[in-house]
Amino acid sequence: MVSTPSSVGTGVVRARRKRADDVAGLGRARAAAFVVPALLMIGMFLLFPAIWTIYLGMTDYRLTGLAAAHTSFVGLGNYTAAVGDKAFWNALQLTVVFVALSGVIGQSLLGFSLAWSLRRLKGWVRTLVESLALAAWVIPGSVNAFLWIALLDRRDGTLNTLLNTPGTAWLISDPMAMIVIFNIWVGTAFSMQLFSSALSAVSPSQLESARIAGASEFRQLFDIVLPTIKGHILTNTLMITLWTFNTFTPFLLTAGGPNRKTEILSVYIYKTAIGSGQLGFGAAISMIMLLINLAIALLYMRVGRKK
Amino acid sequence: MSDITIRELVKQYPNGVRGVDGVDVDVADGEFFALLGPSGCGKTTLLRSIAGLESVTEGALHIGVTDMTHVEPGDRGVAMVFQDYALFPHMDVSDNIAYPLRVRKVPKEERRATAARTAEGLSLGGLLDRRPGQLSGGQQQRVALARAIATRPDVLLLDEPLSNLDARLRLEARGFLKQLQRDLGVTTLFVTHDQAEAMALADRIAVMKDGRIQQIGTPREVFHSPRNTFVASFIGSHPMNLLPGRVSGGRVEVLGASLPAPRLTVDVPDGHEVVWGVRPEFISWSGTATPDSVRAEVSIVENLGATALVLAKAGDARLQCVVSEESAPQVGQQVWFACSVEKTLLFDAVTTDRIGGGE
Amino acid sequence: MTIATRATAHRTSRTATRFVGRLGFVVFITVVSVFFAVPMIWLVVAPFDGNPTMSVKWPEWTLNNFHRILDNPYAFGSIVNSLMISGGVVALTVILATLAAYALSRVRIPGRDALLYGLLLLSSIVTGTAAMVPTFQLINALGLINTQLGVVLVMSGGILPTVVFILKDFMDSVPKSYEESARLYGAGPFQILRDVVVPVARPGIAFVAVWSVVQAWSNFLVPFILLRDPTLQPAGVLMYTFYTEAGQADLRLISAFSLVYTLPVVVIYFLVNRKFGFRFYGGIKS
Amino acid sequence: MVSIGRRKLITLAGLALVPGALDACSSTSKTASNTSSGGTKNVTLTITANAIEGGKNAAEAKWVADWVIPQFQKANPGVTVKFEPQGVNDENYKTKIALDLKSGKGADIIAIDGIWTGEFAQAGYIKPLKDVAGAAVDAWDGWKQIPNAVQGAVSFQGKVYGVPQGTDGRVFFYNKNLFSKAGLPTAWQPTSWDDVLNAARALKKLKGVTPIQLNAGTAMGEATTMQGILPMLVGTGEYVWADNKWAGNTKGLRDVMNLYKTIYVDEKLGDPVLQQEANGRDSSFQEFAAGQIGILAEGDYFWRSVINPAKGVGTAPMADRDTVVGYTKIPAMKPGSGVKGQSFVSMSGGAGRVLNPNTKNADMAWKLMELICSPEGFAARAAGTLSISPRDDVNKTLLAKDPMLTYVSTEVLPITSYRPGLADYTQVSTALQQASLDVVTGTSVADALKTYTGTLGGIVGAGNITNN
Repeated sequence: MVSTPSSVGTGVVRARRKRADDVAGLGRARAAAFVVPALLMIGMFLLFPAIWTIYLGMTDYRLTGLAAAHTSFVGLGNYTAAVGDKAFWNALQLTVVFVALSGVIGQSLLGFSLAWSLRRLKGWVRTLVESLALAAWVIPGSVNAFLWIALLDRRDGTLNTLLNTPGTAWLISDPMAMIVIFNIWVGTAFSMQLFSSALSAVSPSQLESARIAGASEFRQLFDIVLPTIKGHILTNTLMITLWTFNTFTPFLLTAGGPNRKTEILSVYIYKTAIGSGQLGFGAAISMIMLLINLAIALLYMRVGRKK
Repeated sequence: MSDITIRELVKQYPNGVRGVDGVDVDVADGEFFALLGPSGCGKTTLLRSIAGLESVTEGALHIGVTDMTHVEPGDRGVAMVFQDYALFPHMDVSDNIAYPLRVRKVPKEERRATAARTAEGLSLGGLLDRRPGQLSGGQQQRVALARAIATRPDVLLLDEPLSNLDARLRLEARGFLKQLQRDLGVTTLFVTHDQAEAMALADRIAVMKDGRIQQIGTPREVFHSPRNTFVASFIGSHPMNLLPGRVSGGRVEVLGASLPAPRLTVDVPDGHEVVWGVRPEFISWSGTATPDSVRAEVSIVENLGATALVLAKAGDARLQCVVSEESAPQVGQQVWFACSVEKTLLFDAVTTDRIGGGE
Repeated sequence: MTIATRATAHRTSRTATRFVGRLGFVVFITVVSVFFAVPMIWLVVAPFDGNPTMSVKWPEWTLNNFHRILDNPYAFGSIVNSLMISGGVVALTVILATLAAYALSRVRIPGRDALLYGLLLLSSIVTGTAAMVPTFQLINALGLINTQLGVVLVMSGGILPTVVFILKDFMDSVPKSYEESARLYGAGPFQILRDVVVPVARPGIAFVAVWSVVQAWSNFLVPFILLRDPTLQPAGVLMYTFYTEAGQADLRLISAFSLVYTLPVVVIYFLVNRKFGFRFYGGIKS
Repeated sequence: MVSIGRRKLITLAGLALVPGALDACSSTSKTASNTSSGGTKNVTLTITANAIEGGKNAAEAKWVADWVIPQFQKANPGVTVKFEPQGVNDENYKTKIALDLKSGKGADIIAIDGIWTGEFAQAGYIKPLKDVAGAAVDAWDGWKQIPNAVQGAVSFQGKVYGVPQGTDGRVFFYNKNLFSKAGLPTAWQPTSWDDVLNAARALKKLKGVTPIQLNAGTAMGEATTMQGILPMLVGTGEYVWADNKWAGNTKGLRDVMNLYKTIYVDEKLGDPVLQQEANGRDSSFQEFAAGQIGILAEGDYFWRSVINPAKGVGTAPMADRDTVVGYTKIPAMKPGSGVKGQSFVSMSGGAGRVLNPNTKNADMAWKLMELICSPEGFAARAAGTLSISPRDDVNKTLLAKDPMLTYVSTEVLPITSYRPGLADYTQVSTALQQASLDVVTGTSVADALKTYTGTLGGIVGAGNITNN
């Protein structure tokens, strides 16, 4: 019997080594010194207001009026009020659709498709396409809103001219579709960037061997590329979900309308907090939004780890 | 003196796994020393512990007379070439080689001169302005070496130095490395999973498994006198034939035959379970029965150029032997294998330690 | 079918597939380019139109709109303010986040990932409208109302978790052997960071830097509530003042200022991209 | 990549939920009005308004900088006056000054919309003028020139919190060209809703013309309430807030909603889509200016600002405004059916200026206020853009130049109504807008009002609603 010099059961040791405790010899003390300034900053200007906001969420605090002077603690009253508010459920439902369509599906897919189709391209075409996508990403939201209002204008918007559909009020007839497309337009560049650096790390030899084995482009994609960049996909989905949940720019396009058809949570919060000055209630909704984000994040990570 | 003394070294991870589990090694000044073992055996961890990149849980490490166990890596007088070379992608070759000098605040002019001189010595003269990404694998390796030796370290550590090169280049680099080590006379430890590389390069080899040293010896010792079945099977370009048998009246019953036993170093009673081993290179065959031979049927013949590897079946067991290509048997042929008793080894079936044979 | 004809047929279908694929690719790229480009036409055309409307049309060419922007007492200063605020935010976040992300990437701190993601989630509260009052009160208590420093601090606090999060991801993929190598030659942590980690992670740092600029550049609420002197307000706030009494947009000013407001951040992006790139080096091993 | 223990995250979220007792940090202001009454050494006063040079309300900003500040500093050596311009939308401006006042800061003189008076007073952000600046307030001779109704715009519970800066009134504007094309009289005074509807029906025959624009829906925000729902409601004889109760499912509100239904759903006399556009109000201005809308309910600001043909003033300038655009009082539902038995009605808003209770120089601030509100002040202000001032004496001389503003000040203001200055109003207003939107988009009046009363109950409490 020939015993082979394989290493059964030693993989554990190797896997652990990747997490070498401290490669740069920072040491805990110095590592702490590196982290503390950022944490102080975050603690002071993020954590502190955040916790305060969470507290406000349990009061009936308002910007003006009697409740501004005599704020009282209402416990979970705002939360139960939100749960009983049709507008809240409407906003939540819209947000889920908006995030799923424009972020998770739209931006990720288009971003990946771009990264994938441009990966072997050099020269002006790539520069052009990337620059356009990135320009949309860096242009400030308030400007973007004007660009899209001009594009979708009912009277003589560019889209109506291009499609020869005079008088179509896109933002009234298909408001959700429009803000979804708008958000894809704005945000795709992030996914594109992330995926194109991820793709550059996929080993060409693996793809070669798959191609020689006769795998179609789609097979290569699913068998080799996607598993390799799984981590990037998870990062991308997490970030995009969070950002899309919080994006406020659609408000500049539709102001939540018509008839609340685009009143996503961030808009709903804005309307309650600034529009009607109900800061306590607004804070509670923000907190609910945070918890939803948390749940989604946990779900993603569970799915991501399973694959 | 830059000899290395390692005593009772343990590296335990927070999860309780011991990467290095009680290792004693002595490396002489100027010696070319290999740490050999399958992946995950702890050889790289040991090397990194010597470099100071891993903190040691127990035990002691001395370089020369200095206790280096808890000394910062930068203060050990140790240089290392990483498996991936770890050349800084944003620096050109010259800056890469001179980086250790820059850390030591050597003036720029001197740095450049040293880098140029070292590069020249490693035939990298024309490449000083290139970035690592623009170099071939062999060139990258030499740059990494140049950077490691630019500071004249006391100890040079190489982690799988040849593994990223293609087969032809690897042979070339082997010779080059050996020559360089000899010229510099620097105490050198290198890690490899390739026994041929270890055999070819090292003055002595430490074979490791599961964080422990199995055997330390010259290439000849580990080849001819492996301490246990693990070393026996790990060393050699073709794995040793290891077959179960039992001792009986000064002979070994194996493969249904009774073969002469080598000289036993331990007294064992008759009927003791053993593993009988012989290297494929030491087996000969004949088409007719001979004394002390084993009958088998040839199943595969692999042409290796000058030699051929014959795989044969004897009952349920399989045997390998390497014979001259011209005299190889045919597939399906009945053959009788025989070998000189001096070349056979006996291992205890339970402890796997060698109990007979060897030099 | 003979082997020869089958091979030919095969080849023909392969060529056909390739042609269709090629065509599909060209169509895809064209459609996507048009999709991204069309909305931007307004930004290029309307500012030069004597009477811009909410539509793209051949303009009555004029630079009058820009003259009016020049006449605006705050327009130029607001761009400078935007640059200062964004610059402050970028400097603060990138330096702090680089240090923190590096340490977090290299040293295991218990609960590190939960901490990071928890902060990331919290940042979504604070960058929203709900935390406006606490933020204002905090800056007020610190005596930083009407200072750009206050704005920079609040914005930085809000985006730091995200920047740390992204940077840590970048740092995680920087081969650790670089640092070990430098460490063996005696380089200290700061030296390693400066000589090795930062240069290698530079595309990642460039990415978060541009991201931070974009965030700071377009923020309205924070500078608006924290600053009172209009000469301190950034362009993001000024952009909202080109309205008449009833909130009607003055498109002559808005179109021209949109361009003026957008150009610097686009230029910054292109400069950074050109100088540092947005990617990793196609490393030796990554 | 991130790998987070699920448990850890939950722990973290749990931690975040712990009610932080961090509220202590709210900086209570040192309301010490150490009035340096007579001594005018190195006093700095600040004025803020939602106006900015080169942007929103530029004329006001310019007036403060070029007239108010130099005048006052000349008259009071040693005093420095500063202007903090804003120039954003009203919600944001309100938020900002509320935050300022809450933290005990803010400018000494603050311009506010009269509608905010109640909620600011309730929050303790502002105090009655007399409490801030003392006897000098009563002694001011300007009060005589300001009608009580106008003073009411910046009053709360019978106390005056600020000095009114101006007022306005709502009328029907109509396009005389379209009227003659449709065979309608160009001198038009409807006396009932039916008159208006009949005119609209006649206009409907013209191609490419929307007969009437009565603001509806949430997209137009307060413009819907102010130009649409409330002027109609007062025409039914009801107020939105009366006897400490809010109008719920009342007869008047049903009538108003039915009017919307007639206009937008049953007879298609208006453009329901425009009501939903995010910038629908701007579009309505553009369309009116382009001769595509026959009748438009708007405030006088539409005349003096939007379609003003003077260079650089209007965003939808009409060169032939004075000849083409007619204006007429809004009729009650039927003659005599309006509030107080009126046959014609209107709604007015009013801007004002308040003194910051935290001011360190109350006396001097009041002095500055007197200057701002002097006839000379309003005259100078009107040099930029003419509008109705709160002072009768000023209006008499200045408005003579503008027949429309004269009409509003003499014919409309006497019959006008004001909104209740309560914190809840904003939300009630939004609920009303929603009801009108529901009707315009096809919901039945009964259902729309059912939703409305439900929402209203959530805002003000079911016990504070009138239903009949």
